[in-house]
Amino acid sequence: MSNYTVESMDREKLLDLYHQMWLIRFFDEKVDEFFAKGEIHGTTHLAVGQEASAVGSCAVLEPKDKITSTHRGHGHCIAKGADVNLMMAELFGRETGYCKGKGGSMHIADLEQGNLGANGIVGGGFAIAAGAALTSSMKNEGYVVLCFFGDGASNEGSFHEALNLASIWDLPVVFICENNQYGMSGPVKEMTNIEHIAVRADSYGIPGSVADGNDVFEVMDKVDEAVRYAREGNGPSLIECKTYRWKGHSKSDAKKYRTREEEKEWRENDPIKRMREQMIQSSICTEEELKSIKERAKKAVEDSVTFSKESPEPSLSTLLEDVYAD
Amino acid sequence: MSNYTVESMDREKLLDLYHQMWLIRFFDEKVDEFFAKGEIHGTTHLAVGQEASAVGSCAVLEPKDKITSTHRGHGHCIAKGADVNLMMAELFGRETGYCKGKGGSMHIADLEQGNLGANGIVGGGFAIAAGAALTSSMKNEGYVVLCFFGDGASNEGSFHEALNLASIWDLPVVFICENNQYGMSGPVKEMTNIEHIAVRADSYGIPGSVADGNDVFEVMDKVDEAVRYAREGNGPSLIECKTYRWKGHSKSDAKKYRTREEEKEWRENDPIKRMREQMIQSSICTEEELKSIKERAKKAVEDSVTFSKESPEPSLSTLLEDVYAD
Amino acid sequence: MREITFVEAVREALSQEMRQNEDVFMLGEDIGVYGGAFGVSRGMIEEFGKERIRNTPISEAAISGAAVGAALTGMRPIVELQFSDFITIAMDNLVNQAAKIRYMYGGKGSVPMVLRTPAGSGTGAAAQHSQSLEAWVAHVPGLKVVQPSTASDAKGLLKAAIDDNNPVIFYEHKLLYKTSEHVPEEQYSIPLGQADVKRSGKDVSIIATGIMVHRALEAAEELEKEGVEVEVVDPRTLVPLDTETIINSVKKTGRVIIAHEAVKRGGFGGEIASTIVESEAFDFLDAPIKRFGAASVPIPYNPTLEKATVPSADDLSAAAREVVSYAKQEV
Amino acid sequence: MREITFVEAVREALSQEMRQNEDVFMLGEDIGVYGGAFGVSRGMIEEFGKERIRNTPISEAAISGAAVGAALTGMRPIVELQFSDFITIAMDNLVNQAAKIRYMYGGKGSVPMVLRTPAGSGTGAAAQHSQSLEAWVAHVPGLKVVQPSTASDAKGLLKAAIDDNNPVIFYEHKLLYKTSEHVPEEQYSIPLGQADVKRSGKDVSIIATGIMVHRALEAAEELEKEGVEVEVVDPRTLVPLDTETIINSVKKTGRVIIAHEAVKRGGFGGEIASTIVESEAFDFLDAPIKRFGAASVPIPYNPTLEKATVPSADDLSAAAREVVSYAKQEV
Ligand SMILES: Cc1ncc(C[n+]2csc(CCOP(=O)(O)OP(=O)(O)O)c2C)c(N)n1
Ligand SMILES: Cc1ncc(C[n+]2csc(CCOP(=O)(O)OP(=O)(O)O)c2C)c(N)n1
Ligand SMILES: [Mg+2]
Ligand SMILES: [Mg+2]
Repeated sequence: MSNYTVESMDREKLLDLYHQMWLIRFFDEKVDEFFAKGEIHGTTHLAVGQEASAVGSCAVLEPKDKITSTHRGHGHCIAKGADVNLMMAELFGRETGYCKGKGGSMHIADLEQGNLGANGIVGGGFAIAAGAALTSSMKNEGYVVLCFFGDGASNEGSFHEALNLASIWDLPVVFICENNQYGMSGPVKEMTNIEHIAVRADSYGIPGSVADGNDVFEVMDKVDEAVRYAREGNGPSLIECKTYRWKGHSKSDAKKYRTREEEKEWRENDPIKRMREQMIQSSICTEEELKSIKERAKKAVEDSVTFSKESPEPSLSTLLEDVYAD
Repeated sequence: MSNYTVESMDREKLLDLYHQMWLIRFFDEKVDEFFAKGEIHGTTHLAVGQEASAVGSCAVLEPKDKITSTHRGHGHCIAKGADVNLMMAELFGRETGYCKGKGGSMHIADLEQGNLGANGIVGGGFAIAAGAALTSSMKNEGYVVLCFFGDGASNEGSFHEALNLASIWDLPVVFICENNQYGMSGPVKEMTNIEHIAVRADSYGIPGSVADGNDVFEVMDKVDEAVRYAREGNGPSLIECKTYRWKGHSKSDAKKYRTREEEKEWRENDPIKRMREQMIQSSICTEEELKSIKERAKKAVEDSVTFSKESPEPSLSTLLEDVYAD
Repeated sequence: MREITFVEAVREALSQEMRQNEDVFMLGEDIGVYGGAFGVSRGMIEEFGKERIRNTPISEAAISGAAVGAALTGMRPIVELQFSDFITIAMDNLVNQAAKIRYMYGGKGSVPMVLRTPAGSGTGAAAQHSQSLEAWVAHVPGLKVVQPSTASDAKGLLKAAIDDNNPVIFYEHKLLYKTSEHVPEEQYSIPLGQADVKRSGKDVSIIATGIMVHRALEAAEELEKEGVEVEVVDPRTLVPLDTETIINSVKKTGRVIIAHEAVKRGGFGGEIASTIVESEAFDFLDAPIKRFGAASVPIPYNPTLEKATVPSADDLSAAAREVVSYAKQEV
Repeated sequence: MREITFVEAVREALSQEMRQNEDVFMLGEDIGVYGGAFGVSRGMIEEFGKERIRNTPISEAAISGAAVGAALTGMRPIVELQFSDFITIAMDNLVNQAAKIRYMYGGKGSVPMVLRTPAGSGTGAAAQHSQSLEAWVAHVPGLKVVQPSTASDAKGLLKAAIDDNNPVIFYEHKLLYKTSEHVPEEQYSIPLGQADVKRSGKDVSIIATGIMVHRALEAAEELEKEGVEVEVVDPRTLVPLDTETIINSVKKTGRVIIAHEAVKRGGFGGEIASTIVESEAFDFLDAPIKRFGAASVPIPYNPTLEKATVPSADDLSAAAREVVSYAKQEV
């Protein structure tokens, strides 16, 4: 049963989600560009091609709900309501960035919007998400935590321990595996001996399901079900969103571990295109409208670069600050 | 299909296994006694009541096969052919002990018999077993590794990582969960949300099965099948042996987490009694014979105490030795 | 005056805090009806219930990580790590998450958690259950590290640790659990970063941590008979470290012995010794610094070997005799 | 004379060893067709096949533990840990298993494995990908710890590490990967435990590890212009530590600066400084010891902040100027 369809959904909400998809796409394309130019340094992991799992998952949340994100976290961050100015400024290492320039791409957090942070440690978010869900349950705060992670991360021991803990304590957390087919260069087919990561749910006696991760509506359906289940006190679920990252793993990746053909196939399965086509088909909006939304997203990203470049570098005096809380 | 039955098995082998069962029982009872007296120090974990899983598992091995053991390791060690004199001497901290008095109960290893060692770290054996199996596979040595572990250990991340690794590399290792219902005080029913640990095999695409761990014949059947499977290059399996430890977890345990009634029930399900009854029933041997085997085991343990007490303490000069290999 | 044991003092600190602050809770292996491997939480599940005394699976990574997540979202979790040796499995959550979150996030968020854990040798538990690894965590910016040596210090420092808004690693030495002394009944706090002069003297300073404080006091009694006045300084917290008290003591006595149970090589004693020689106290040194720690071996099982691995009161007395043989400079 | 980069030197050492010893193999994340996160194993899977260049899942505990098991049973595994920060996940296998097995087993068995891992800051990878945690493993009896500073040292030390019958942690600084120098083509071994005097001088000793060797050499060039002769001592291995060479240098110059990139607090510099003051070199010291390490903060992302976190060549020059201002004693 599909609850989320173009027809049944609120138009404004739909357009907003469409905007988010583009915002993520443009944001990460822009980061790629500035990385290539050497104007952004360090390392970064882009979610181009994976927009639907982030947007669809966060779309069904209430504002009080929380997420934990990954090294490939810009998409989750935007979908959870972050300000792209502050994100981009962080990537430029500026004082105005989310982390005052101290964190960079892999550590952007937006606690006010309930984003508990990206994480440079693969598998680092599992237990943190469980802990945040524990707070919700102990304090009766009623929020649910979405824990994003990759196919590669599902082979970390932390996956196992946290899912088991969340299960026995009935914690309100939804584990969302963004299976983009590779953990860096490791093909999921070689790194596990199973067809679907989702089957691992059975090890913890929790529901597991597979979603077409490039179909924002299907993602919404599956995640919504799991979120309700969690909110009602039934405990965690595991959802696997099948998707693909278009770009290399990080800045320098010759992509020898996959074929150009496979890439092409997946590019045709573009989650934004698919959403757009559904919206056009149902004539809920015009091509013009959609185009202007896309332009708006593009502009927001352009503006974020301007904002960033105009922002000051952090002063050296901040180096020793922020280690300990008072 | 049962391959291992009183009827089908070699009589000498059967009697030997029966002897091993008693050797383990008496050994651990004796350790308990000397612990209580304060003549053995430190800590120790007794396998009384769990003899069949150790004996049945090791019974199907070839001499070249290996095992990794746990903190509750005396049974595995004996079943893999260790000399109880050297074991007891180790517990007494003597120079003649397996580890020259440096290891104690939790670190007895008998590399010559293929026992890669007990382990004080719960879950410490999983990856080591996988690694030893990797050697077998890379060097074509044809041996299989049995990895013993407890129900509690199955919640460690190391379980997950090692089973996945063993699975994708088709390593010849059999993971044997001795589910004695508790991890220290944690009831397996509260610490996991599943009926059988064995279902976790599905997460790695490997065979999983449950055995009555107090039935030495059933254990042999299940482990034999898995060992053959591994030896033929098909990879790992997971076997769960349901059993029970009669004693407390370690020296000081008020056993508040379980009832005396439950203990009584399991004591009636005594693996030694069950083996004995089957042997008597099939009249493969007389009560007299079995009694003398039991006496022989008892005597061996008594002798091991004498051996230990007569053995010298390690000299202080050995303190700094054995840290590094040349 | 009421005397209670170190175990009771820790339990009292925990219980008093839990009675007054709903956000404080405990999680760890066997801390429920079993009462914890060393009996610290005995009776607590009966008082506080299983929601707040959370018995966990054997999953050190999940326990420590869940504490981070709970702390970041408003709880004040206290982890009992059954043996400090198992910190090897919790390191990622402590070091890469708890310690760094606030800084990485540019000063947002905080991780007010305590990880309590029994450490040290002397119980025959051998190499994997007897280590003193506090130097690891003391090396990590973002963590605080506490090592109480007495029941009353334990109580006050634990309150301060729980009240602190940062991740604190709190070491409890197994051999100290049964030691007892007067401990005030009411709640009190001993600030982190305040060393305690356990005995004052003018001839030689022994800077000792944890169980070594007691060995140093023994040595001091011994030397008193010989007319030598030993000052025993217990830093109590390695991070923050009260360098001022240490330096003042050295300036007074001119002779320093440093002792911890942890392996000497790479132990925190090197940090203390270096801090002294880098400070103005360097000019006051009348004798080379003597530094004690365990031999570079895993802790052996045999009790005689085990004992010989770590510094004894006699080692400290002998060292004190040696350093006082150096003449005192006039300053 | 042939010059190759540090990366190439490491790869050459690995390849030469693998060609002659069937028991040597590699395992790690993305070391296959990807060639490793820093390109070290590029081309190796093509030469040695995927059985011997084993691409693993993202499972640091299993990788390190499987290496222990393989080593214990006759292989000589080399683990590539993608970033040294992830040692937090492999600690149990390194510390509680690899390091202790031989001792716990009373001298039976051995664990001949190498864990190679890129460390250090300077690449903008921020707090969880930039640490220098060698002090942790140097504190653990049973492990050996290598920290090469040049391509040719890396090649020779790596051969020694692979040939060693004990677990060896081998640090590779990311910023050194692209540095190049003459490296002999044939196989050679540099014994573990042999420091190298990278530059000889009579006025002040800088004991520097890893990347700091280069900063020290820069400082030395700077000071040469001012007529000050700096001696740069590179221990190359922390365990075993060549205290003799260090002490001799100090006895010669009477002035010591110690520098590592790791956080100063609790870093291995404290061990080195203490070793010096505990030795006969104490009497030769003409000035207080200066010790450098990173500030007590997680490594920040912003490049300016990042750079300011760790000691610079200028810091070392300034310190050298200061210590040479102390008059030299006659000895
Ligand atoms: C503990 C740890 N191991 C390894 C890495 C290096 N690393 C960063 S991302 C990555 C791949 C992660 O794969 P996956 O979980 O599938 O996420 P994806 O990158 O595909 O989004 C690896 C190996 C890391 N950051 N942390
Ligand atoms: C990593 C680690 N965590 C905790 C412990 C403490 N401990 C020792 S045995 C044990 C229970 C293990 O339970 P299980 O695996 O079921 O084995 P059993 O004792 O029942 O044989 C615990 C918690 C340990 N030794 N190592
Ligand atoms: Mg992936
Ligand atoms: Mg059990």
